[in-house]
Amino acid sequence: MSDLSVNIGDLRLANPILAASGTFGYGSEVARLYDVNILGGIVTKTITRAQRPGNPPDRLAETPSGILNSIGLANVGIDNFISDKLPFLRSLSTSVIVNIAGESIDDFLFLIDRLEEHQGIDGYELNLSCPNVAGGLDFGIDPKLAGKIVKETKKRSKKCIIPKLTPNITDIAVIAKAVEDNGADAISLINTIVGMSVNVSTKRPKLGEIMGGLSGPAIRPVALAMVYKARKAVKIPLIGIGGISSVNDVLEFLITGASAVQIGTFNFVNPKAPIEILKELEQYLETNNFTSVKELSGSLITR
Amino acid sequence: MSDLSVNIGDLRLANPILAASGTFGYGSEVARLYDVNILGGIVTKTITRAQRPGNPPDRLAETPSGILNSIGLANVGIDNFISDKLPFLRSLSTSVIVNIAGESIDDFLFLIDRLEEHQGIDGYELNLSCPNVAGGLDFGIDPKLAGKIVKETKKRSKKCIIPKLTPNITDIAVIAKAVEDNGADAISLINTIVGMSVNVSTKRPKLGEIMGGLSGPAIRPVALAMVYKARKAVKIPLIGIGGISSVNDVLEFLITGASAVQIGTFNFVNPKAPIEILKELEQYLETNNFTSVKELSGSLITR
Amino acid sequence: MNVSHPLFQRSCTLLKSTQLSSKTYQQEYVFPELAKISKPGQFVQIRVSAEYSPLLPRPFSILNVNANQGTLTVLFKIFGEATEILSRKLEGETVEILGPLGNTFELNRIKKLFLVAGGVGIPPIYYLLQTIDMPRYDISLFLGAATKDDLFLREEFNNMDIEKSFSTDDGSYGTKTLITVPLEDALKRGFSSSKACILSCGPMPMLAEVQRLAQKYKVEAQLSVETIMACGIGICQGCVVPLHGNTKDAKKYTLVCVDGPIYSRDELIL
Amino acid sequence: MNVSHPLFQRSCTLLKSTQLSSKTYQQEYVFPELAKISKPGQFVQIRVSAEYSPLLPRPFSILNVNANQGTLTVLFKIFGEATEILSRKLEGETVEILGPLGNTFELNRIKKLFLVAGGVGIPPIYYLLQTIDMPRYDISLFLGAATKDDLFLREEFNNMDIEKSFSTDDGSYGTKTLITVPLEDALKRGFSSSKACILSCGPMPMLAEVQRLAQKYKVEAQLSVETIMACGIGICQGCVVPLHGNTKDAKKYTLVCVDGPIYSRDELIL
Ligand SMILES: Cc1cc2nc3c(=O)[nH]c(=O)nc-3n(C[C@H](O)[C@H](O)[C@H](O)COP(=O)(O)OP(=O)(O)OC[C@H]3O[C@@H](n4cnc5c(N)ncnc54)[C@H](O)[C@@H]3O)c2cc1C
Ligand SMILES: Cc1cc2nc3c(=O)[nH]c(=O)nc-3n(C[C@H](O)[C@H](O)[C@H](O)COP(=O)(O)OP(=O)(O)OC[C@H]3O[C@@H](n4cnc5c(N)ncnc54)[C@H](O)[C@@H]3O)c2cc1C
Ligand SMILES: Cc1cc2nc3c(=O)[nH]c(=O)nc-3n(C[C@H](O)[C@H](O)[C@H](O)COP(=O)(O)O)c2cc1C
Ligand SMILES: Cc1cc2nc3c(=O)[nH]c(=O)nc-3n(C[C@H](O)[C@H](O)[C@H](O)COP(=O)(O)O)c2cc1C
Ligand code: FES
Ligand code: FES
Repeated sequence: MSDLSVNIGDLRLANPILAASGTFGYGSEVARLYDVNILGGIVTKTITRAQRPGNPPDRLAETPSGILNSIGLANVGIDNFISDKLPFLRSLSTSVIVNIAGESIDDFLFLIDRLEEHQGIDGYELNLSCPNVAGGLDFGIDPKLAGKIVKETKKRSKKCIIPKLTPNITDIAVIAKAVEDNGADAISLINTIVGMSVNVSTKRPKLGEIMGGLSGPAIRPVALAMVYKARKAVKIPLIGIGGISSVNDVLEFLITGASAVQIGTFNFVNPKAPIEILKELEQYLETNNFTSVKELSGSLITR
Repeated sequence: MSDLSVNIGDLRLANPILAASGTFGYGSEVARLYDVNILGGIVTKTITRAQRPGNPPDRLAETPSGILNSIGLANVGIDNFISDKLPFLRSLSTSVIVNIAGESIDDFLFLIDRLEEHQGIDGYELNLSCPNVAGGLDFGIDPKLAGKIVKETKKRSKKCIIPKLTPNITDIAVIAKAVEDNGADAISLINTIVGMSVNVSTKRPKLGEIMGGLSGPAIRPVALAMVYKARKAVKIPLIGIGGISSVNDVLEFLITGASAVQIGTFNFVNPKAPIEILKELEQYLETNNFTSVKELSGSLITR
Repeated sequence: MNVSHPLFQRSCTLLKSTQLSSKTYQQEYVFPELAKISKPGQFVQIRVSAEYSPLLPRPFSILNVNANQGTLTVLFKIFGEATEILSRKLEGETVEILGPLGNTFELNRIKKLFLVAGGVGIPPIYYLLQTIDMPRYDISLFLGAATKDDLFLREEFNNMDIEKSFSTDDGSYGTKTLITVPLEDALKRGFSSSKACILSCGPMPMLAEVQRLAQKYKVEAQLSVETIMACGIGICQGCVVPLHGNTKDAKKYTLVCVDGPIYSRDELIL
Repeated sequence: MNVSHPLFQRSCTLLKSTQLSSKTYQQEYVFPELAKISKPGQFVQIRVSAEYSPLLPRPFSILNVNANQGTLTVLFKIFGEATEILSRKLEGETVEILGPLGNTFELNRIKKLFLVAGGVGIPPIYYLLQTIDMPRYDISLFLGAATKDDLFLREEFNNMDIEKSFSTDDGSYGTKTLITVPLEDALKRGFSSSKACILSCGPMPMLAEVQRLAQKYKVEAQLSVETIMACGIGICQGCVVPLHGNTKDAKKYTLVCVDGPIYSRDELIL
């Protein structure tokens, strides 16, 4: 049997297949269908300081090989998360990464402090695609701010700190470098790409919020290019996200330089996709005589 | 019959359906299949100062609902264009927009000056996605440079100057504003999105150049969102480009605020797509009692 | 949401596909696990193709199950790509189905049923009628649709020994009126408020009117709504409808796929 | 590129689909305009589906045409998604076909033909043999493939009154060797250089070896290559192969879809 484990900073994941934030609820929902401990890890829905009802409907629209969403970080808030959702997550043997977001650095620190009081959390993913209310723009597009959030959160926790980057940016390498320089243990990329769709018969946007985030196979080439660029810019582990639907897609990301991957939209298409893909990955490693999945990571031949 | 004509600055197009740069050659190729005068206009392959052989193969890869290309602005160069390609284009009654690119502002001006010596050109599309060799980055991501190119080219020609923007940018509104402020007659958007794909069995990138440009239906929601954002930022006409495959897609762009559209990748899928779509657009306007296609432009209802 | 509620996903063979009208199909699939436990009002998610287009599975109400034969039946109308592909499936082909999803109607203490269904809202009402002991209830059925073709299963309903009223927008079958008109007539005639309930399923405007009438005539109601869904199991937060009782700082929403699709009279802002 | 060369695109009905082996199909389509004018070596672009996946049409060599009946025949092997979908088309279904595309073989002044084909490179050679007056030429045919199943049309070739040599990588038919080995044996035996020509079509490594042998034995050659294509008509610049005679500042490429697919011996860097 090939070794499937991978290291993300000090965190050892049993395997490189994780469930992406916002596409796996709080873990318990999919536990009705299969044993989620099979996964390398679960990233929770983004948790914010206050409970958020999210955006008005419609929140979803299908596009060619993708979907648009404007969920608006609907979540139970930190208090309910700790009381209602964390107990189940804590009971799991798989790694649990809590994704957090805020409108200020203070929000991030508040959330980390609250979560640090509790057991059962293996790392934090920082959702930097949330708009910084003061500056008006995403944290994830300002290297100074992104770096600062990482630096400050690192001071509050010894656990893995994993900023998650937005693709809606001119040069992903700049942000990747900024978060690495400030102590990030790894980088997750990418979040959704800004998109829009119009219902021609009503002349209205299909999403209540007009614009939303594009995800699914359509964005896979974009995500892969960003992993490639980030791989050249930084040394810390990368977690590849974007349109993964099959073992072939996972291999594309690993070969390009990701240490692990997250499956997002495909959980909606086929909720068992992550465990089916994991089985195929195991078979691939066996058939191709890999001792460890780590050997694949960054094995891209460019000349 | 509804009026199909649209105005792009001083240029009156017979209808809003154009063929996009790099996906229609120099017009003569498709003329073998249908009368290209039916189109609202033809945008030529990007022309550069020197002939360019383009990038090493493979230059194409299919992705979900899209294609990646790394053609590398392969083109005959300005001299051959004028001697071999322009005569045919000049013979057409449809509008001819010559797309140009350079590695310096000087290149753009040189090209405009050469082309101004000749008849049969109705406007210029400035491909700002070409890397500026000195600065190393695309012209299209630097509002100052983009503005300057527009300002200088406007001085050399009375014809329509239409910068074409890249989507690989944090905020399209900033560039849109910069080119409007400097006198652009209209804006074309979007060019391709940076993407990549890996052949898992060879562990090599599918494109010889590693990364390439993603186009086709997969990027349509991204293009539409950029048209929406640009529409809010500027008053000049917009030409929508990205993944258009049907009359419904054309209507999405027009409703969102484009005055005209360009069809790119779909010329490869179905070379007759532009004229089939145009016919359907005519029918749509008739059925829905529009006197002019201009009424549709920007008719989006957002509340 | 009850996490322990059993849920199954499997590849299901199409046993029988029947075209009911130009755009309507009834299909019976093998799904024994589901057939044993599903309840009226619940739905399934069907992934019609292994390709990326359509990418998402689509929700369909359960029309009926046969627990002995282990089958599930759905009824659908061709709207767009997914339903078009589904309609072309041949007997013996398989599709991925996830279910049972959502909640069910509550008939505790109810004696008088006003069943109001429109268009693709007809299946859950049909399923309900298959599972209850009809003679124990006083049932008035109101079926509406745009046209005769969309009045699915009208023969089956006609054969039932209950009070019924049909209406179509174009008058091609039953009365040419909105179904809520005969409903209001019936409500005017009176009923025992404590034991009556309207169960309704159909397009949003119809449900909004049913809600208004139920409030006006002070009768309980259970309304089954449809929204655009991605996951069907509460993980995407996409399928929301606004709830009444909003606080001043933020609207509240409910997830139709797990907390619905059936809501009591006053819960939703329709 | 000859702009006046006629070109047609239309929806073509599948008349006859024959499975030749587990992965190989031969299909005859109605395409009268093409059947009248196409030439050996030319190809068509077939769009196998109206969906976005696969998005691009795929190139297939013309295997044969019947000008009287107005039909076009292609032969293909299932490689991936597009060829898989094509193989499942039923007689009576239609696909969009664009053609004829590309150039043709030039037989002026040639008397002695070495025909060398491998795998999916066999169709153009077959088409050529259907169109020429075979007795007027001295023909040696070399057919190679990975395995017997991929030695398409071997019966048809066997029935031709020409010299032939078959080989497979696994020895399941003919000699177990690369096809270029018997070719070299034949070239060694001698020929009239001014009147001989190798016509070859097949995978790149085979063509590279044929090029090497043709140069070594000083015989003319026409090599038909395959590349990834998008448009097939010269508008995307995607289908390039590098040309010999590069200047020092830049490589030069040729567009296989319009300038090829057939090139003379020394033109390409293979
Ligand atoms: C709980 C529930 C039960 C349903 N039961 C039935 C049923 O028994 N029979 C039946 O014919 N239809 C039923 N529907 C509606 C059915 O899901 C849609 O008709 C179907 O999704 C349309 O898919 P399409 O690709 O054919 O059309 P599309 O082209 O996708 O869309 C056509 C219409 O359906 C809507 N729609 C698209 N995707 C979804 C989605 N994922 N969920 C809901 N609506 C969507 C669109 O907004 C549009 O108005 C039900 C929907 C829900 C939510
Ligand atoms: C001029 C020419 C003539 C051809 N003639 C024949 C023929 O007569 N019979 C036959 O079976 N095959 C022929 N081919 C090859 C055929 O086009 C490919 O097998 C087909 O495109 C594979 O498509 P797919 O979706 O099934 O496989 P994919 O999964 O797309 O790819 C399988 C393989 O085909 C290659 N390929 C993919 N797309 C293209 C494309 N657009 N153009 C070329 N190669 C591609 C890929 O690189 C890969 O190696 C020809 C190719 C060319 C260029
Ligand atoms: C419905 C939906 C909700 C999402 N919610 C979140 C979220 O709360 N926090 C976050 O960091 N990313 C969120 N994402 C982004 C995904 O985690 C992922 O980065 C993105 O969808 C790309 O991956 P995919 O193509 O596999 O879906 C969400 C995506 C979708 C589709
Ligand atoms: C093969 C190919 C070549 C292209 N070449 C050019 C070019 O030379 N200049 C340019 O401005 N855009 C070029 N483009 C971009 C298109 O004009 C268009 O902006 C983009 O493809 C998005 O539209 P689409 O999705 O309809 O293809 C090219 C696109 C493709 C696919
Ligand atoms: S459909 Fe995903 S939460 Fe309801
Ligand atoms: S395939 Fe487009 S130029 Fe050859």
